[in-house]
Amino acid sequence: MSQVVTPTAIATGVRAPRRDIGLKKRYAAERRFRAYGIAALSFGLIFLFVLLWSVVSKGYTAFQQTMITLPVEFSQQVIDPQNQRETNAQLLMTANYPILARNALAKALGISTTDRAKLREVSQMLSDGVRVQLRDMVVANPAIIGTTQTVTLLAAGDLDSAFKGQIDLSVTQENRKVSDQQVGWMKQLAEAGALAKHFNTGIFFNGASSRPEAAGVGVALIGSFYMMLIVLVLSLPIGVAASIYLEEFAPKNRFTDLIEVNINNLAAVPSIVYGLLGLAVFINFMGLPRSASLVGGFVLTLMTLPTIIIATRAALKAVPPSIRSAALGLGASKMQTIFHHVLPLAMPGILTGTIIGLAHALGETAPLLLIGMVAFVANYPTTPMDPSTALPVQIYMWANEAERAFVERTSGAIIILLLFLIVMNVGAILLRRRFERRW
Amino acid sequence: RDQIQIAGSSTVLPYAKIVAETFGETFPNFKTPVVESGGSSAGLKEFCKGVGEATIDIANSSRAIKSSEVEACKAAGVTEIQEIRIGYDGIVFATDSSNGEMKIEPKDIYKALAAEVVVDGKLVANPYKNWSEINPTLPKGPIAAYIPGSKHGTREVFEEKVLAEGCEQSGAAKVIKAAITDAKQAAAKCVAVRKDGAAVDIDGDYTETLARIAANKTGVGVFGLAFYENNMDKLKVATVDGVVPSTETISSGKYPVSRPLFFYVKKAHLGVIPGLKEYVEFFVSDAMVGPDSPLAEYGLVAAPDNQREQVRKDFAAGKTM
Amino acid sequence: MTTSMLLLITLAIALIGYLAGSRRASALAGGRSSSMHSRPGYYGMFVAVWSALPALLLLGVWLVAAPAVINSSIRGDFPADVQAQPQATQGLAFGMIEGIARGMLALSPEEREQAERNPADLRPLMGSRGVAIAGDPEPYMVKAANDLNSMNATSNLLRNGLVLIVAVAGAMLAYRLIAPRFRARNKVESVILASLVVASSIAILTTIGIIASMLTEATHFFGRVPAHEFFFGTVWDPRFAAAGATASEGQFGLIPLLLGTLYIGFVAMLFAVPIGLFSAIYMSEYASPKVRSIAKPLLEVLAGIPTIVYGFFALTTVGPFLRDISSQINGLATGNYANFIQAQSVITAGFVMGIMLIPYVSSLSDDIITAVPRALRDGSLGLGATRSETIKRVVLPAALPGIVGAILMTASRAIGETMIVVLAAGVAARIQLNPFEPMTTVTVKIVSQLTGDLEFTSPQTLVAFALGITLFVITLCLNIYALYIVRKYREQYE
Amino acid sequence: MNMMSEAAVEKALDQKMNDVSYKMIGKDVSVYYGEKRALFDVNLNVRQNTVTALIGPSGCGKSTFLRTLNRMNDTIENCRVTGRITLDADDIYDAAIDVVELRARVGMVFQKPNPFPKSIYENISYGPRIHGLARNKADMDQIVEASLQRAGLWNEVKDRLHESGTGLSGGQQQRLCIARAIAVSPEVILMDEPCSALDPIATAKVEELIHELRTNYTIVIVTHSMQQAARVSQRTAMFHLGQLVEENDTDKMFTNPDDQRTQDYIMGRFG
Amino acid sequence: MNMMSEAAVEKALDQKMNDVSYKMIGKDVSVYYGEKRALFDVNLNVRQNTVTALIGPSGCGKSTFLRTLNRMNDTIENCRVTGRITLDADDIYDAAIDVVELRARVGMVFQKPNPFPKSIYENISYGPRIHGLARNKADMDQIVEASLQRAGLWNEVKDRLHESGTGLSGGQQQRLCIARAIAVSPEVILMDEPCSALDPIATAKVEELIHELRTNYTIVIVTHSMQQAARVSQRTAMFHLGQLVEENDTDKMFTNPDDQRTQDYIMGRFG
Ligand SMILES: Nc1ncnc2c1ncn2[C@@H]1O[C@H](COP(=O)(O)OP(=O)(O)OP(=O)(O)O)[C@@H](O)[C@H]1O
Ligand SMILES: Nc1ncnc2c1ncn2[C@@H]1O[C@H](COP(=O)(O)OP(=O)(O)OP(=O)(O)O)[C@@H](O)[C@H]1O
Ligand SMILES: [Mg+2]
Ligand SMILES: [Mg+2]
Repeated sequence: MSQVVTPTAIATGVRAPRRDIGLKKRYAAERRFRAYGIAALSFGLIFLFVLLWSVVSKGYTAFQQTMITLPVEFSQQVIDPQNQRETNAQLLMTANYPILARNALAKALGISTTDRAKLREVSQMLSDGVRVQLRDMVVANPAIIGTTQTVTLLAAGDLDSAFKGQIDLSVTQENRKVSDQQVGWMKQLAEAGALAKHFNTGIFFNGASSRPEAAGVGVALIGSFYMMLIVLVLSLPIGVAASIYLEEFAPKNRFTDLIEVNINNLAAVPSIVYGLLGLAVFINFMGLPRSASLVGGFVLTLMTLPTIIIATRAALKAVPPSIRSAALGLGASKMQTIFHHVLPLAMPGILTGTIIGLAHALGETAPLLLIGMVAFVANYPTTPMDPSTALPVQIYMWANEAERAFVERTSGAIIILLLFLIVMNVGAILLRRRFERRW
Repeated sequence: RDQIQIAGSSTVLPYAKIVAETFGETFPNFKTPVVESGGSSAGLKEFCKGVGEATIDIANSSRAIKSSEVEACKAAGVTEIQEIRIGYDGIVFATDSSNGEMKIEPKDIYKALAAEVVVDGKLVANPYKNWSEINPTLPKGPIAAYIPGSKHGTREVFEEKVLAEGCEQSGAAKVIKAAITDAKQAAAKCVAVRKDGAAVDIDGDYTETLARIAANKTGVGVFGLAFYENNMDKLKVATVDGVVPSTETISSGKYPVSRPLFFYVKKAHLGVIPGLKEYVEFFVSDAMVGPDSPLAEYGLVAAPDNQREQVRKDFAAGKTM
Repeated sequence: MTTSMLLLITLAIALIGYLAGSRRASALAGGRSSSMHSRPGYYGMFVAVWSALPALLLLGVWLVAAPAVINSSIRGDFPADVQAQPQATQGLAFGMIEGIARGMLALSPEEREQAERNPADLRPLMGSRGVAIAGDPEPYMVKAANDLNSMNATSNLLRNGLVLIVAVAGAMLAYRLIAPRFRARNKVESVILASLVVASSIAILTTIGIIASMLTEATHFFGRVPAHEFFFGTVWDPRFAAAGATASEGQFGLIPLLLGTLYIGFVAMLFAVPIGLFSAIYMSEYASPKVRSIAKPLLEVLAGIPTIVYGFFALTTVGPFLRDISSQINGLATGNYANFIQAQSVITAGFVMGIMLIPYVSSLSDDIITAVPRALRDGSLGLGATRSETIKRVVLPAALPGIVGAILMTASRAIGETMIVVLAAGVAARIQLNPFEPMTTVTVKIVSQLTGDLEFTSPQTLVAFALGITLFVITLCLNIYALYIVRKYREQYE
Repeated sequence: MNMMSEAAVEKALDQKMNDVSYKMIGKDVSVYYGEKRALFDVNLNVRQNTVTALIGPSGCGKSTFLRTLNRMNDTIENCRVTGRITLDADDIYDAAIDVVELRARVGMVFQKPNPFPKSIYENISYGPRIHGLARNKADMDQIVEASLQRAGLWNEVKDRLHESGTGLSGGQQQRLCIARAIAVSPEVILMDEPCSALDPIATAKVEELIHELRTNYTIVIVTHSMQQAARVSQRTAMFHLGQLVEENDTDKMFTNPDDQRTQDYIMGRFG
Repeated sequence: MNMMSEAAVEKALDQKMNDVSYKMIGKDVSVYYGEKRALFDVNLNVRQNTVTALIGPSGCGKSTFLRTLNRMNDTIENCRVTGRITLDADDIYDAAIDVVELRARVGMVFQKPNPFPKSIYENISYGPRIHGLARNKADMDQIVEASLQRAGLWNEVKDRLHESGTGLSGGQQQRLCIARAIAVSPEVILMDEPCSALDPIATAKVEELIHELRTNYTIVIVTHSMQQAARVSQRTAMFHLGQLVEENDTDKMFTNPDDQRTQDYIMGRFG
């Protein structure tokens, strides 16, 4: 076209007509996409809160324990009638201490010491743990024999449940563990101020016990602590080292493909199989002791490794090659390039893997089953070689207990586990935040 | 090693725990034994690994050791095994406490749960949908029974003492025997459980059964007596053949569904592992397993006096299997 | 000198070696470190490695070998009648000797002499020192215990001497090698590389260990039950054989378990992957840093809740809820208030497991997405793409390898999960396709067969091992396939 | 595109320039990166169908200003823009404005080539696809080919359209990015040193492209080459230390600048 | 550095050039990217204390050749190099050679600026630190300052040494990379279009730097600007389609090239 165009024609011509680029639809899609994101995130968080709520609402009562404060007469008559404690060291250990507590309680309730039937019911109100409590007092200070001391004693688990309103008192007496008589006494004592709820320190520090009121997660906490320490100390360096080798050094061939697939596959191995492995390798072959947190730590390390390796490899892959070229071009060795530049950039991913891996390891029971850590352990472990349990194990075992009082304690133990989890991960989370950078 | 190591049945575990704890308190110079859970099978397997410090001392079991296991033990050097029978575990049927009184007979259970029942003299796939079709005292609503999974020792007892019995009572056994000549297979048929979802296997513990009943009020669950006694306010127990389950009725043999509980001791470890002998003696003493003992209070059905005495004698005499 | 003391001293020698090596390298460089091949620190590390590594290896070998040697030597000296006893009994006797030996060390010389003369006194004597002896020792045991103590002492002395000599010799040798053209960095790096290889080989060893720990038992199983019945059987009922079936004690059909595993895993992924991925996208691309820094760790708590808690949550809350909802829906639709969702069902298990798996997808994907360089986003935004288009078409494809890794790991976890399935979907092995009905998985059966009350020599228990190995092989195949897919769609940025 | 004779266009454009119509107007534009201020009250108008060159020493704020024109600064976390910028009289920083549409209308070629880690074909087709500019595969093929042709890359890559864009040489990547930008036919094209990695012939080709595009589009180009600025632009703006020193007709600028600093810079006397 | 008068240096260098001493010798160098061959039997020698310019159209293999000289090609997955390249008579592709040492001796500035996502200071100090070139902090500060000065970046960044290197403008990033490379004082410096994003003044500064460096170092530079090649280099090599077309004294090359293609390219007649 050679026709001359007027300036105005050009003016309109170049003012390109607004194209339809489907904005409305695309914005709807954008909003939808964003909404999906919000929905997904809220969904996850809501469920977290529902879960936490269901645990906390059931479990917070576990941090209180009903106790009875009584003046207890350490009667020479009962403890050491023949006055032989100088000569017979065993005597103070084996004396019939529960009688002391029972008598004290009976006295407080105004029950004659000859009413055998009632005394029986009275003694059921106190925990069997009073034996050890009173014994320890006497052994520590034999001088209190013959005196009267005010002692705060654990109430029996059933009474504790009744006092917290967890036993349905409307059913007939025969169908529950506490009798109407006992409930009456309980109310009487509560009014007098002798029976009250106290903060339950025992749940944190006591070892396992078949008596709910005296049971605690002390041993499990230590066991979990040892195991997590071992898992962290072993799996993080090993996992990162393995990932670095596989991602940065290993020749890309069938064999390394096989290793890669194999590691992915290890993540799919049911955790109990790691228990079988631990039993075969660490206990039967290497001769390490059963029920030891050392073995548990090793087993959980093996279980955690794939998680850390997969996360680390993904993070290493995501580091742009230009960073590697830059460092290599300056004469940094490959090792230096990786440790100085690539690894710090991959750190958030590595830490995520660690956080998730450790969280998984902390909550895992099944592999511990076969190496003997799902067990009743009353004594504190002093080293990782001693028998101990772990928090999830304690939860698992309490969840299977018949007594009502264990129900709230199970939830209480879960709360403790979650607190442990949070404390354990806080460091990693803060560290991860420091390493995160956009560029 | 200065600590006794025990592994095995989760049914025996609560009793073993109580004994272990009391043992630790009563004998302060011995450490409290470690009691592992993990099932009779796993416990016996560890038990039969061999003799020595690295192996466990006691295996708890909710069933008697099988001859093949004794063989395996022998092969590994565990030649001397002492069997200790600690008492009985009662198995009860219970439903949510909101239901009415329940009276059942084995044949009711059989009809409700068998894979095939006899209707008009013929074996047909179980047609029953509601409890009321079988027995009006049972909960009103669709049949749902929570029975121990096949991994549990209790299942065997349930099959033998309830299903097989019910099979007999209801007359199905005759029809089955008529149809199938092989006695073993006929017996198996008698105890086969329906698989349409009415009978639910529970591989977990009784707490799971309890939770399931709480979620489904018309369900009937199978529990251990001890567990039931701890949750009486939530559960309503069923009479079997008119007998209410209790320690008395079970130990007297009136209540039919129960089983013995055991533990096995490695004789070679006696006198080597500190406290082992004392532990066993403590366990079998009347203070622990007698009718008035803490274990009985928890729900263990004490063995008759003479049986307990026999157990103590056998142990003292070092009687092995 | 205790082992830990020896360890400390060896490390101290290595440290000294490090310092000396660096100093020497600095001195050789004479201020111009470019005349040296490597930085002085590398020379130092070279010396340290040469001093510590062989010494520690020696120590390790010694710690393993010496007790074995001593053990056999002591046992060799047992009286003939004891030697005639079975090995296990001898082992127990040896254990007792070790106890006595330990006790001996706690005694004073006079007491020891007295004890040797009078073995009967030994037990109470040692008991008073807090050393428990199993039974009354026989005379030969006291002597053996003394031998044991002296042998241990000699062995320790020898060990300490040798380890220290090796440490010092290694350090000196390495020190003498220091020269300007000596490639210390390469040497040190090859040691690091070797340790990286060792670390990766742990994965291989784990695999070998897993297979080995299951193989013998699995073969026992296949010795009792024909393989075809296991692999192609459609009924899982390990206690009973159907009428007319083979003689083996039950039916061990793998198919229903496998289907259940895949089905429940699939449903779980159906919940976890979209929720996790969208959470990750939202956190990394839309949310403010503050929201992200709170939401991400919170989601990670989901991964740390013990699975039994999820299980009970499913059992007491989710399952009944779905059941009741379904009966309401059914009632409103048809007037018949019967539930079509069972309290235990594939969907319950999948749903609850999906919640647990959210952080596995979300956290890792979030990291990977964040690592995608800004230039790519800018490129897309600059063309007039909306944010979501940029994410869908540029960012996600670039982050795909990492995300797929995360998803694979999630799937793995789904397959390996037990407790949730037991409580949420039950243990009934069935072949069916309705997601509202119960099913069960391979792992559930592995656990329950392993931990049951059944005879441990029976196929009912042994089948757990066969299941374990089979699952291992199947997931391996799935992973190989996944790798193949990932390779095909890989996009490398820059 | 336009079928007019070249001379006619030239004339029409010149006439147009007299009654000056502004495509984009920047008023008191300041940009801050966190605390740091990178632009100081820049008043710069971009004329329609004109090539405006931005020159100035490295780090003076050229890219920053360019990025304000299509709000690419939004993506930088701590970046803040004040002042007013309009496109066809709409304030582009207005809440009502649609960034996506804005960016579709104001395209950009970045200083560092940033091809997507996709095939060459997908790199080009990406924009047209999201904006729905191609009705079918043939359409798209045609757009891809035309864009690559115009960016002078077609011959080099026509056999490897389905290989990754990241495997190209530096200059090829840059041309790929140019092709990618023009494939969506924006109204305004912002080019940040489009020829920096190009050899003279490729440069000439791109300059020719710019020349050709000018008939229909408005172009803002950052360049370090005075020669290039002189060759391709009608207006030139000179930045220094975040300030707009002078904006003028290119001819005037290079022969008789108003500002001493411009003079000095062009003569190569400071920097 | 060198204290001789400039004239003396010039003379010494000229003398030197007569008895030609080669720093690097490339013989039959071919490079393959997977199936694709990017270089065809290139024979090119790099003279000591000389600036060698590589020119040629985009995509002809200049960067590829440059990268073979310090084995940066090793890092590209499917890249394969054949032929022989020596540095001071050592075959650099020999197994016995230490790549790291090689790269410390043969430094490189990349075509796309790639600063580390660390502070500016750390970007520069990284090289000296790993090579132990600074005895203490003061030393290091001095190296950092000197390098930035020489790259002409000091004034712009001296107040923000501890801010991220990725927050710099394109040209600043490029100068940062130059500073980073010279901070380790390699014997040979490979520069891939070091001035592509630089304004004329910064370019002049870099050229001055090159000139200055030549007394002690050997430099190979890829450039698209014929003028720049003419200004800074003594030898020029012309590539085309992966082949070395001609290598010659720069003067001769730009006045009277042996090869017709060189002539055409310099005249801007093909590409
Ligand atoms: N990683 C790679 N994979 C495949 N091909 C590549 C790769 N890098 C470069 N090439 C190809 O090799 C040829 C030479 O590339 P090279 O980067 O050496 O070009 P150049 O001369 O530096 O060009 P420019 O001036 O554009 O940077 C080009 O055709 C390019 O597409
Ligand atoms: N993301 C950022 N954060 C902080 N400061 C920045 C950022 N981007 C640029 N700057 C600074 O803003 C100033 C202007 O940068 P700009 O990129 O606009 O320069 P330019 O004129 O494009 O330079 P060049 O020609 O080198 O590309 C420079 O001092 C630069 O360091
Ligand atoms: Mg710029
Ligand atoms: Mg190049």
